[in-house]
Amino acid sequence: MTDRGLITDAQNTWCPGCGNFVIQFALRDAIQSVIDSGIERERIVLVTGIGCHAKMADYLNVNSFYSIHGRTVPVATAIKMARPDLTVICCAGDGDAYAEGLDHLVFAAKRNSDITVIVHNNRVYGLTTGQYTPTSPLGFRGRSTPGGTREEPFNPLEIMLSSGATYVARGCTRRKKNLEKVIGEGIRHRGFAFIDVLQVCASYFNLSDVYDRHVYELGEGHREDNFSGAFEKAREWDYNSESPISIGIFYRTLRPTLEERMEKPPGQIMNRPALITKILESRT
Amino acid sequence: MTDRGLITDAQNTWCPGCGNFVIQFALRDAIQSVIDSGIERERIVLVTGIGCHAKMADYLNVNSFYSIHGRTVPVATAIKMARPDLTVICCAGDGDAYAEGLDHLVFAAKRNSDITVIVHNNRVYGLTTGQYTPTSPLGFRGRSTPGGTREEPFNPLEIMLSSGATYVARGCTRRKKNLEKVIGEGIRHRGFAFIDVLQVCASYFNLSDVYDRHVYELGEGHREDNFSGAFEKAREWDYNSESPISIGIFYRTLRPTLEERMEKPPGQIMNRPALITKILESRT
Amino acid sequence: MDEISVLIGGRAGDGINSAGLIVAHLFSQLGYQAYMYFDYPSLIKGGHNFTIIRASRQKVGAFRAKVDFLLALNQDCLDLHTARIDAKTVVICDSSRVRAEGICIPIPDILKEEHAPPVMGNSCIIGAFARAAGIGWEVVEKVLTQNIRKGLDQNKKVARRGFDMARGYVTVPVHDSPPLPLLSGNEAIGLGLLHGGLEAYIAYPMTPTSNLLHFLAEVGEGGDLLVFHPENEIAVILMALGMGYTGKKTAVGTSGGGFCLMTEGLSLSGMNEIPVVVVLGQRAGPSTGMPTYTAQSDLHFALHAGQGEFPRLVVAPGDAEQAFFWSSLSLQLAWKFQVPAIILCDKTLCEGYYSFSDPRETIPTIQPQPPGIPGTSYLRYKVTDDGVTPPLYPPTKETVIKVNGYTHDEAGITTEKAELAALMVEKRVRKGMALERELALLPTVSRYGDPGADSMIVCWGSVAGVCREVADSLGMGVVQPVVLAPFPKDGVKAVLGNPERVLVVEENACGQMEMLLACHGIRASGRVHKYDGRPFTVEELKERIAGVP
Amino acid sequence: MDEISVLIGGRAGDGINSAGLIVAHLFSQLGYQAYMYFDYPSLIKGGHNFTIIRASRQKVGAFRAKVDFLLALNQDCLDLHTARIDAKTVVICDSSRVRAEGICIPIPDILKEEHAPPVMGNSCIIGAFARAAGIGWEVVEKVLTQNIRKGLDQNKKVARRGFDMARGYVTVPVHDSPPLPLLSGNEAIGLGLLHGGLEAYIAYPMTPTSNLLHFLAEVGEGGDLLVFHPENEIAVILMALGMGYTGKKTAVGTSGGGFCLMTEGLSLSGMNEIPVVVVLGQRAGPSTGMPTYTAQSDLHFALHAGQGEFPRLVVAPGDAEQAFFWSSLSLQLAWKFQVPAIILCDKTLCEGYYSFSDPRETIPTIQPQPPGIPGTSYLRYKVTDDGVTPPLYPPTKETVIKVNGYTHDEAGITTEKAELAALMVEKRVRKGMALERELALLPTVSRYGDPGADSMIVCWGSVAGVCREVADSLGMGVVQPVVLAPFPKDGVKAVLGNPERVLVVEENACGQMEMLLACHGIRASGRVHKYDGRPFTVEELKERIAGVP
Ligand SMILES: Cc1ncc(C[n+]2csc(CCOP(=O)(O)OP(=O)(O)O)c2C)c(N)n1
Ligand SMILES: Cc1ncc(C[n+]2csc(CCOP(=O)(O)OP(=O)(O)O)c2C)c(N)n1
Ligand code: SF4
Ligand code: SF4
Ligand SMILES: [Mg+2]
Ligand SMILES: [Mg+2]
Repeated sequence: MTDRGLITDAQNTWCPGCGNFVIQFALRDAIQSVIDSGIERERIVLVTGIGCHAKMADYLNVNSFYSIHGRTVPVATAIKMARPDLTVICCAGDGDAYAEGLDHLVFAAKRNSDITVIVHNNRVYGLTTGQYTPTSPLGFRGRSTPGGTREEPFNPLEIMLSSGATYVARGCTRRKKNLEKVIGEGIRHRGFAFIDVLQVCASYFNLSDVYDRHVYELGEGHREDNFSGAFEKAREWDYNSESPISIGIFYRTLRPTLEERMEKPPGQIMNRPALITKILESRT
Repeated sequence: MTDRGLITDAQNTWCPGCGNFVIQFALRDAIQSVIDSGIERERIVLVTGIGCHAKMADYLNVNSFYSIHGRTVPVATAIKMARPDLTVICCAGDGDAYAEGLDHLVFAAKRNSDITVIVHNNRVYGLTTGQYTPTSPLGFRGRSTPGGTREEPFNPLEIMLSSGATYVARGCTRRKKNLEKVIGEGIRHRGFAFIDVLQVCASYFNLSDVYDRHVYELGEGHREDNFSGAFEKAREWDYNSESPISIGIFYRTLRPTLEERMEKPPGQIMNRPALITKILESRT
Repeated sequence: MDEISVLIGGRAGDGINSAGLIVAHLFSQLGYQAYMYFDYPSLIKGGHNFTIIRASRQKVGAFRAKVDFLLALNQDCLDLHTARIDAKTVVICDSSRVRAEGICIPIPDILKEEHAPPVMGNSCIIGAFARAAGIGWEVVEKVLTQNIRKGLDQNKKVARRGFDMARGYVTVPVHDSPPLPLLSGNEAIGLGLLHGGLEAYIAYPMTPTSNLLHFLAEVGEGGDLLVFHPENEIAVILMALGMGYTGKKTAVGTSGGGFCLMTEGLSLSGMNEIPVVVVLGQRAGPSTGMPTYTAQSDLHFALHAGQGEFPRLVVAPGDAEQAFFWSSLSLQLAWKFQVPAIILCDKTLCEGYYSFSDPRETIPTIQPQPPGIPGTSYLRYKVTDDGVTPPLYPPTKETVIKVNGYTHDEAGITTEKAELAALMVEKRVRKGMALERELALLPTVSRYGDPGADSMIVCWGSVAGVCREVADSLGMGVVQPVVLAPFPKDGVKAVLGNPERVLVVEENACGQMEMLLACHGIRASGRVHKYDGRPFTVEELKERIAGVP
Repeated sequence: MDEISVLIGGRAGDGINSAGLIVAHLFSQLGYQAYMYFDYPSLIKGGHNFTIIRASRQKVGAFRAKVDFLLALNQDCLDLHTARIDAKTVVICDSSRVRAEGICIPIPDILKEEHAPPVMGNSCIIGAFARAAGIGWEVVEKVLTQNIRKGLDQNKKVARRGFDMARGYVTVPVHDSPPLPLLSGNEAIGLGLLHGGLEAYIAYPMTPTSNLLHFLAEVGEGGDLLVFHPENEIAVILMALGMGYTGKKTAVGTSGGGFCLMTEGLSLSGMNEIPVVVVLGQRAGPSTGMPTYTAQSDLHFALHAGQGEFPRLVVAPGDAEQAFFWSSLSLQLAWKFQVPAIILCDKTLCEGYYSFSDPRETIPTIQPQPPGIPGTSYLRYKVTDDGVTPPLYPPTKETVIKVNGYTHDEAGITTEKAELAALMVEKRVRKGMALERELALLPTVSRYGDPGADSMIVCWGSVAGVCREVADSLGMGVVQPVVLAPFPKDGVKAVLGNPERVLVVEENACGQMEMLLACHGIRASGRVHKYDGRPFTVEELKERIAGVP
């Protein structure tokens, strides 16, 4: 931990204009505010997948686990389970979390593991030079689909709501302030927090204009604790057609976290030699 | 293809009282009616995972691909993609399709691959002697969770609806007639058909009483083409608490299938030697 | 009568495994060492299950072709095992279901009279067996009391009825050695891991290691062991690495198919230097194969799984004591050198039961790596002489700890620089060498039989038990490398000497140990392979060895 | 001037790869054989990318330490490559960004005047290079016309401006050999697969085989090739087996991490006997490693991946012709023997470009397996003499076709019977032997250099190119086993003879080929390893070989 603050001196290799910069600063500021609220910096752990998004592990000067493609969530779940006193944040990609490793995301939501997953959803595989992902629109011409994809995107918010996520939000790299808020709230949320971030990929899928045109913030009227309302709101935009795109916190509720449920009643600890001896006796 | 009909002479090793028998006969009858409607038996392909459910591959006298644990769906999708003239049916387990291989299920729904997936949802790992699955209730004491699970089940219907499935149904092995209907309709459905079958496991999780008490058929009033209604209906029971459990077809709609979209315009075929020569020339 | 073999068989669901264990405990009480083989198909109810219990004054880890007692709960059991019966074999059976000569007990009638459920038929036949073998009722009573949780009194009653209906054929001599515990290989591994300091166990069920999960889950209910069964094996290994990142000593367990799914995580462990112990239970493959039958066909897969090159520890214990010993050491060594370790076992070992002589006093404590120095200049991958970096785990005050599966610099930041990449390759290579040096101090190669014999058997894993016995009777020697990576080449060569014949005995078709030996310049002159999922019997191996030119 | 080397470098996004290809095509037009190495880090924009194009009258598959021309689009390119410059090197650069002696062109000014976008700076510097190398304008024009899709006229204009501003330093002699096509290793593999009858290609993107996916996806748009990119590599291999079940000849492509996820499917292929070809592009590991840099460190993983034992074909081509040849044969052989095949390549081969001499006339057609006889008595796993069952695919009239990853009987129904299990193991073993017999008729081992030399190099994969060249200059011989499994032991021994020295040259740290040779009784006397992700240069390998005692 150099005292240089939250940004390391690793050379940044994102493309000029990449939305990842915005996520980086929003996340840094969110982490800073978590630190300011009294959580020591060494209690923060960042887990990343593989892809452009994942370079965050090199760039943020906090504990980090630079994992493999698609596998942020099981690592993060385990870290939290092993050490509930840590604050665990994942930076995942859309290829990473929605294609390669989707199942883990569903299970983290189901279990209400108290981690925060930020999906850098640029709707394309950046680092492998522009193939379609599960949130690319129908007909997207990427390098693996030169004639256009033959499938509609899915809506990650719907899937997360259906899976039991207790915090479901969307941000956009064209709206840094809102982004910082949804990330900060996500980190503070007790339970599984999911944040889909519509991230501009300057090189392979620059949707700046589309987002500028359609993105709007969920208003005061939106009730975060209403599942059906959240679900309906999530369905307003299908990641395919042009329509209004709301950002903000769609849903927030509380239920026991995995770590709370796993907690052992105190006083159970038995020393190992005695335990082994006891078991051997029981087998005699 | 012996002329012994649709049941092979392989020795059946399911436990007495197992719900798999009911699925077997319902599926056999559904297949028979498909055959009666003019589809040759050799056009039917059964793909199974690994688990008690999967023994169906040995027991039904049709083409079969006995796959590995969790991997019915990609095999089935590919078979259908390669030969759209085949009718492809998966028998999967709940451990199989909801834990080990959940992602494939979501993607088949997203793509609207024209296959039928029957999940033998006994809410337990049968063949590995009784561990919890993603649909076991909170607190289930299986052999890997002697103190009870620490997580709520998820609702596969919700997830499938959110993923884009165009046919979403539930059956129960305590209601064979209805089961045969939802399976038959599923097979006939053009697009991805998902059927969650509440299957009694006589040895590790016998919920016959619970199902007998709570299961009821969706009535005439239920509109299959209404997504919101279907979703709400799916949420009536959370696979955890005791409440009414509806069976039948929750949702049915049509959208282009993957195979339709992948179809090549005719006349594109080029012979290989000429193709290779052309490419070599273009690289000179 | 120095040894005795008992077979008990019936349908799945009849509790054959527990019945076998009770018989084994009877022998334990009489001062014998026991070994139990459990044979079952992959189904839940019906089919045919059987166990063979062999008791001897010597340590035993194999069974014979013939049995002295055959306890048949159904006709199948008699029909399927006629080859195991000879003139001396006493058959004890349920007269309502089996037609045989011997002790025929009307089990259903007895159960009915005692208002006992069908599963207690076991106890009845065991009672009859005890009497036939001249085992005193008080021994039966004691063993039942210790091993039966539900319905003890009723069980005792039906056992007594069986006991009373039989007559004595032989009298198994009683010895005054204290009874030893009976452990399955899985339990021995679990206890060894606990001894090594296990703090978390993550697994997705898969035969033959599911019972290790079940065992540790029970342990975890009562103590400070974290046990978790997640969605699949990919999650399993990644969770283990997450645990390891926080310093929790973690193991996972699986079989071949699940191990496939872990290989990417294994390679990550090699690169990010977070240790993990993988219990890999072999079974008959390829693919799903025969899930409940044994094989030794994943040796090279275990040695080479995962892309790229990184040091790893692979051990293949052959019995319960070795399983305990090397499970403890695997965990300790993996943690000391920050490498993945694989405990390569098989169905025979995992699900077999062994009389267990507590090896704890013989297990060396591996001096753990000293921790790193906290602070802003901590480097998670500091390059050191022996390649091992003093570790720290989050949260550590003022310290940022970065682990990374990309090629990285000392701080854990991604790099693509040629020199740095080479430096880090060499760091990992040196770590492997340090591990090798540490292993040189440990009993990595076991030997049995005549050390100076002309004819030597090389074997590995659970087959050691039968090889030991056969070698003794044929005047051969046995060399069993227990550590397979880093391969103790010098140790094997030293123990092997320069015999006329080197026979490699393996339960596979392709000769995987033979190939490993060849890599290290050790040539076999003959080989015995078996690949039908069933372990060698003593007689079979003897005959097969005799047939090798 | 028999050969010439050109380096062109700039930032990622500057189109360095395409620029290099244009230079290579210039040489092709002049009657040279070209080889191009492309070096880039794992990022999209910025950083430093460069290619080295080497042209020669001889077939060439390696580059030298020094270059004759250095085309620098930025200062980095000069600073990072000073070691490649010597007195004879001509530097050509963008004078606005680089301070150097040589030909300095004010590229931005020219682009501005021609209203051309920045990426056309390439064409400008290529024009200047052409002039400096004495390459006629008509050649430049022709190559630009053939290779540039967008903005050809503008490109020509800026190239001409560069051409006009430079002066001639040398004149590359023109030869009258007809120009050869330039293919990347990936393209050669793709075309070879198509030649072998490829009907479907499934892949999830992963360097260094992503471009094979992209290439075949383009091919698939225009023709009857099914190309699909699913959710992950597990789906990839299972989809391939689904395709194979219907008879579609299918291949998949990946690198180490993705291959890990395919290993369970690979083992299934071994058991259910549905063939699949896996293109496995090695890169620097372990784990994510250095994704865009090369390695030869997955040999044993490829040989042993997947639980259980089953025959497999593993080939490691060393250049574009071998890639084409063996990709075609891999597909044909995999289908004939119903086994999985692995084409083991590496980043150097996959993403390098080679002048390509169409090998089609030399590729034998493998006689396919005759189909089974349809009908109710068809057995998908009929046991035959050579272990291969005549296949059928659904839908086949009146025929039920059952494939199964469990141990199965001839009909494909699960079995746990000991005899049947052994029979099926033997069936698969015999299949492997039949494959071996077929391979004995094929050129499984390549040799170069002096066949009777005292000193022999053994190498594999892309390293063959540099070894060949170095051996020629040192009077050594080279043995390159192209087939690695079943290992052509006799072929290697025959070609190797009995030299004084056997040097194994590999781009890894642990000597994987050396270990494989040792398994087959072939001992190396020395070794040269490189493991920093960069291929050997000719000079480096020469020097390293000289240094081996
Ligand atoms: C198992 C595996 N498969 C494939 C890859 C190659 N790969 C690296 S990054 C990437 C895609 C990244 O896309 P995404 O997750 O959307 O991240 P982005 O680059 O867009 O931020 C892929 C396929 C890999 N590293 N590991
Ligand atoms: C990769 C892998 N992991 C684990 C197993 C072991 N296994 C076989 S069946 C099974 C569970 C089956 O449960 P489910 O899918 O619910 O099927 P059921 O037996 O209940 O029908 C498991 C875990 C396996 N065969 N492969
Ligand atoms: S490729 Fe796209 S996501 Fe990746 S760094 Fe460039 S702009 Fe960002
Ligand atoms: S264990 Fe359960 S699911 Fe399996 S066969 Fe028996 S009753 Fe059926
Ligand atoms: Mg992305
Ligand atoms: Mg189940």
